[in-house]
Amino acid sequence: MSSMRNSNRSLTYAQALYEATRQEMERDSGVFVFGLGVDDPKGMYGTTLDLHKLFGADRNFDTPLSEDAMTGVAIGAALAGMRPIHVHQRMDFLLLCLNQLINIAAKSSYMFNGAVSVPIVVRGIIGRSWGQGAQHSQALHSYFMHVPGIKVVAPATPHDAKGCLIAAIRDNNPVVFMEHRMLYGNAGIVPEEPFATPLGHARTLTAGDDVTIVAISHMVVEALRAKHLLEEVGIAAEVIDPVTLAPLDMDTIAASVERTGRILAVDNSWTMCGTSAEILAQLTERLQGKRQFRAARMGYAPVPCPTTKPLENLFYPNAKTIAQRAYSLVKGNGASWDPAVSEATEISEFKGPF
Amino acid sequence: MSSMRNSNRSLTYAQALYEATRQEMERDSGVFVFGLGVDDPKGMYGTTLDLHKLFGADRNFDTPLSEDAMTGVAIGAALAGMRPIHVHQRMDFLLLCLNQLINIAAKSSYMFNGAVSVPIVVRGIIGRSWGQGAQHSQALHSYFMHVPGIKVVAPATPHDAKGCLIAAIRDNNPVVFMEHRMLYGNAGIVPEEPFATPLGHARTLTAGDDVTIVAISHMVVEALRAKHLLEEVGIAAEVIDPVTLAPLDMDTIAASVERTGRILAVDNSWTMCGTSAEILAQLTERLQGKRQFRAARMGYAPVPCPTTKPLENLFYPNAKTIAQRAYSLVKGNGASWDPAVSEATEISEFKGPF
Amino acid sequence: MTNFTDTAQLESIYRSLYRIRRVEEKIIEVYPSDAIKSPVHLSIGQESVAVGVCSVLKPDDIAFGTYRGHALYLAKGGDLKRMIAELYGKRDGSAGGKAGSMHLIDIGVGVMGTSAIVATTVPQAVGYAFALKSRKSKSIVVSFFGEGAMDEGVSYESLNFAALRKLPILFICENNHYAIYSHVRDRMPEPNPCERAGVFKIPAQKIEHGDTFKIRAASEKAVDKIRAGGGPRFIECMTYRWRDHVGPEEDRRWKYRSDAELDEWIKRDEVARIGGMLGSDARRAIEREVDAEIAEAFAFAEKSSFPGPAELGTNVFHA
Amino acid sequence: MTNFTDTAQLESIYRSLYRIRRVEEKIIEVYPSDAIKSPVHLSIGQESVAVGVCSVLKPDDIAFGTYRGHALYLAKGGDLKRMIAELYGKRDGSAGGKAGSMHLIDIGVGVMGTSAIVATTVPQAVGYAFALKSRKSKSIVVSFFGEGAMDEGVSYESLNFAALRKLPILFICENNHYAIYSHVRDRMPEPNPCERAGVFKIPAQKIEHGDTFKIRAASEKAVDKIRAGGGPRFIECMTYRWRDHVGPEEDRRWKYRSDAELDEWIKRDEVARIGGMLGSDARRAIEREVDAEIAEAFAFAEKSSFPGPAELGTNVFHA
Ligand SMILES: Cc1ncc(C[n+]2csc(CCOP(=O)(O)OP(=O)(O)O)c2C)c(N)n1
Ligand SMILES: Cc1ncc(C[n+]2csc(CCOP(=O)(O)OP(=O)(O)O)c2C)c(N)n1
Ligand SMILES: [Mg+2]
Ligand SMILES: [Mg+2]
Repeated sequence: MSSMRNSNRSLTYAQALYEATRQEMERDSGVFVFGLGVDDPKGMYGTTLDLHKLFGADRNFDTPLSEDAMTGVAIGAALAGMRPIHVHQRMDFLLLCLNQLINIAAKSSYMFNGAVSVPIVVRGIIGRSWGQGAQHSQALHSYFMHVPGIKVVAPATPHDAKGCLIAAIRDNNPVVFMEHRMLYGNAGIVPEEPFATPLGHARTLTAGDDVTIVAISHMVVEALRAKHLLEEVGIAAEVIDPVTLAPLDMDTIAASVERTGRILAVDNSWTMCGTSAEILAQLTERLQGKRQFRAARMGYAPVPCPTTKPLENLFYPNAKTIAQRAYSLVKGNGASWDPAVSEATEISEFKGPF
Repeated sequence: MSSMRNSNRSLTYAQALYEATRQEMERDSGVFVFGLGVDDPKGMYGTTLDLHKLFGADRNFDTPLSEDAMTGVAIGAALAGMRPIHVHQRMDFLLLCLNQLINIAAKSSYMFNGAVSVPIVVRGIIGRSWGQGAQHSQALHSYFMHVPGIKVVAPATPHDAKGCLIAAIRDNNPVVFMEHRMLYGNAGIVPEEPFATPLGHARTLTAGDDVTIVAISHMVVEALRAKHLLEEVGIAAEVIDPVTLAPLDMDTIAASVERTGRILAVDNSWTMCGTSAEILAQLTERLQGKRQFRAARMGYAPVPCPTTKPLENLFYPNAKTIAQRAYSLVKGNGASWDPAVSEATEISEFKGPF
Repeated sequence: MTNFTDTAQLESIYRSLYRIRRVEEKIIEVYPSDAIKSPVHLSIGQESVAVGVCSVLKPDDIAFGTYRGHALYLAKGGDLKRMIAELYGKRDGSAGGKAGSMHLIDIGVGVMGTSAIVATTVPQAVGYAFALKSRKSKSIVVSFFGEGAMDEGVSYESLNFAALRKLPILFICENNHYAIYSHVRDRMPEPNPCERAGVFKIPAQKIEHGDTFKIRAASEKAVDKIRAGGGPRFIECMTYRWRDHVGPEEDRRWKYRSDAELDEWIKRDEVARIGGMLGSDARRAIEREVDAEIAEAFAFAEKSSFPGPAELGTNVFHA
Repeated sequence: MTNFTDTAQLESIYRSLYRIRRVEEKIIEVYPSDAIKSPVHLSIGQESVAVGVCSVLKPDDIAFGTYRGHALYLAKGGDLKRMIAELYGKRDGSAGGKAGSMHLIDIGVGVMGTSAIVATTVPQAVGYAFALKSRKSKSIVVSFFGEGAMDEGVSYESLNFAALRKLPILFICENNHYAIYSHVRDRMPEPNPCERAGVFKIPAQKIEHGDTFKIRAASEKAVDKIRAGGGPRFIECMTYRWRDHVGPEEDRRWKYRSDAELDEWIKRDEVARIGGMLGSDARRAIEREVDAEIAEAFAFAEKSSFPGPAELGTNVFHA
């Protein structure tokens, strides 16, 4: 490989996932990719495109529609020392995999007292828009966070997409890797050489003293937009992306809230028993007697996801509603403000047909 | 039926479940029970014993080991106007049912805008002790709480076992009914006539001004024991049983904590993204600027459940550890105390072989 | 062709085929306007399966299907206006705009809500059949699913239980050879859905070439046996999807299947074939009527309003 | 009997059968003391399946099994001392006391961890076989499961995938007629696991009466074919559990099966039959050795200590 590398090279999130996968497949012959459609002409939004042409049909292959067994197959191959990456076009399909993931993958290392490890990566893509609706838009990270023995990563940037996927592949434990299709087109600087981003570290994306906004997956993008809106009214928001959800880097979040005295936790799922609940609970435990703080959570509206656009718009938090909620946290709960903001382009420009 | 009823009649938790089921089957010919072993000579710990002899083989029947399809069968029968009760000997097996429960049952009413309802009851029994271990001791209530469209009930007393099961059967929505095998032998006064306990109301079991202990399922019993221990050192604990977890009666809990200024949430599962997280998060949201409070959570140790008794003892909260945690909440976090207490008899006397 | 001579029935079948085809074509026409923001899985090329089977069902028989559900919804008698309004995300849609193309429902005519998760409605159909049998109803259930659903374990569990309990259900496997871009022979060591159903002692039959009359005849026989208490039956209908898996486009450019294969199936077009059996006046009368109905339905959908914010929170629970 | 004449092999088979039987009997003896606080699913009556199959396996072949795993663990060469210590919940157990009877493991001899959730190890075994094939290994995988696992959809998905990919795996269905108290004929319209495997084009064979030699012969043939790259094979071994589903007791009082059925199977006792084929000296020598080994293992387990509090948190994750 050339040593002349462009250190400012830009990749999309999808390209970063592809590159991470390809490089790890080059590095380790035990790494393989499988799942419905990974070797089809669309190659899972390009993230697995033609990998079988580079690495052979045994290392990037389509499967029958058998999510439960295929998860077991991944576990079995991992027990034999391989490093499978099992890809799901929608995270909702993981509901078919939970017996194997929760009853087996998460428990094997402990249950067999370290005699085995289960280094699998389960990629789940969150759907949104164009009428994905109730069954194609769910994010299940809190299910995996609830149970010990499984890691959860939800990168929001191309850089983290690459670094975290490499880290997940190299990790000796089951890792659920959560992607969001509205992030796929976003571009950013990504080093060409392989690198592993250590799991378990939050990123403070912007510094600010007025309010801490912790956002997850696609909500990171919306929170950053909200941060700019808030600037206009003189509010400095510290936006934190936990990146890894299990283990969750609460030290970074708690230190920020201790300073700002305000937390807005914005999840890309429902709030009830979700990640935002965990964040508030841990802050309450950690800061009691130390620092009072104001707190709010945002997430999916407490309904199944509707398909029609006007209702779907109300279902998700967005830059405007996040900014408004942060505003009222800072100014007092009565305070309201109506920033002018248009819909995020990755959403407004998304034209289906799926 | 006779009008001469013994108003002080005592039933065990298991008997109460049986009576509720039998009475509802008498009332409504659409109610039926099915699941692995429900019609076998042990009749699911007696809770379904010989119901087929009373109501026919179509209303209390064994099934193949096909949890996924059988959940779909329950939903289909419910769509046709029946009221199935699907019984699972261990809640862990529900991991096979989540595609149907989360993607279909929880969403149908909304997704079809009220055109259909899915009145199913899914009974899940939590295992514990005698080496049940990692795969036979899980409680999955937070999974169902996370997702809108499904109710969750976890009665702790024979009275609530009966009243809530009847309410669950009559409810027009999917209800996950969580039982704990360590509660089955507990006896209490249960009215003979059928009665439905409205879902969504917490019970304040003991009044106290020093600390609020919210406990779930079997932990209610341990919390009540802890309350007595705490009395010895002059601490008055208010023990609250939410009974219904979705919808969760936060008004009752928040009112109590507003008074006591202290919350100890004790779950019968892991704390991360669990019910105890939700309770702390909601208290933080509701009481901010109103009342400062001290908070702590307890639940399963953050590991899969080990089988050997010495480690299993450390895995679960118990009367002593709950009392100790409440003590340190009240006295300040450094404070410690070592109450003399023996293991709960329902645990110490439990002799397997399963 | 079969000895199918009753003109009224022939006309009714043609009307149903033509109506589905034209609805899909109208969707294709409208789609670029972005008025339909819903993933449409078109039935073009596969109309004969739903039409053949539903032509022998009674209104109170029950059908469960999939996200590729336009043909079934229409063939079973679903309300066209409400369907189009649903695709438009409008308040007058069959689910008030909350569901879109993948989740059509019209319980008044026995179309139960379809699902976007493969194979999920198969056990539900079995459960509904269990209820019908328990209640000694004369109705039956038909479960429609793609051959992809035969990859999912839940289908075997469902077939087993239906057979064990001798339930009044007809399984219709719409074998269009592909699950998205994956050919059935890449998913099964031998593509043999009938044989697979057979191990549960469910009589199974395969109908080649999407032949409407053969599908109808096989269904008629199966439905009679089922209604007489004979337990489940299984029919595999070979068929073909002309358009892309999802969306309005052709998909030759993706090269996952050969043009020759597609063209052979297009040549078999049942809409054209059966249309050709009618007198041209009769045919034109049907087409005119149907075209007018469709135009009206799209106009209705256009005019219907979007649901308002208050509707976001309704019907999460049933009272 | 088959033409099984090699005395050393006969002795080795008897040793294995007798050893399993005596371990289980010793567990029954000790159980009332509550030293074993673990749900034991005894293999008494079913020894011949694990013994027959494992007698043709190589040490680096891999076996996946179930919570009813004592026979498999021992037949495949699992460490007896660590097994008993595991049942006692002790630190020297095969899983340090964290797992108990339902989750035995000894990867050194190819016994992969067993599971308490029915059918879960079936796809894992397939995945392991996929890895072996990818790596061009000469080893094979054997997947043991009860006939109850054939009710679960995941088993069909697993068979399908194994066949599709021609994986080096032998499926052993231990058909003891019951899943807990539920007879297989109440769960399948026809109890035909072999036919079910057959639709995936997996050669399948049924062995009646728990005959050790026939199981061995069938396994030998199957394993040869598998090793030669012939893809998966399936053997259904009819067998019978003498004791209760779980726990040390007899279960006649529950009346879910007839005494006559049980007694007929007890009469077929393979341990006694094969023991009877040996000279009495040879037999007694084996039994003495085995008895001594078992006594030692239980003493070892008694003496081993319980894990300490620090072990609660170890091995949740792998470094
Ligand atoms: C359980 C599940 N897995 C995967 C998908 C993604 N998916 C949507 S449609 C489809 C193809 C299904 O093929 P088939 O059942 O043959 O129906 P067809 O589209 O051909 O009508 C797949 C894999 C899904 N929706 N549900
Ligand atoms: C998925 C699942 N469903 C139900 C159970 C409860 N259960 C434990 S053992 C058993 C019977 C299994 O029968 P079989 O597979 O024939 O094995 P056997 O016990 O006869 O050896 C059942 C139903 C379980 N452990 N896992
Ligand atoms: Mg198809
Ligand atoms: Mg069995």
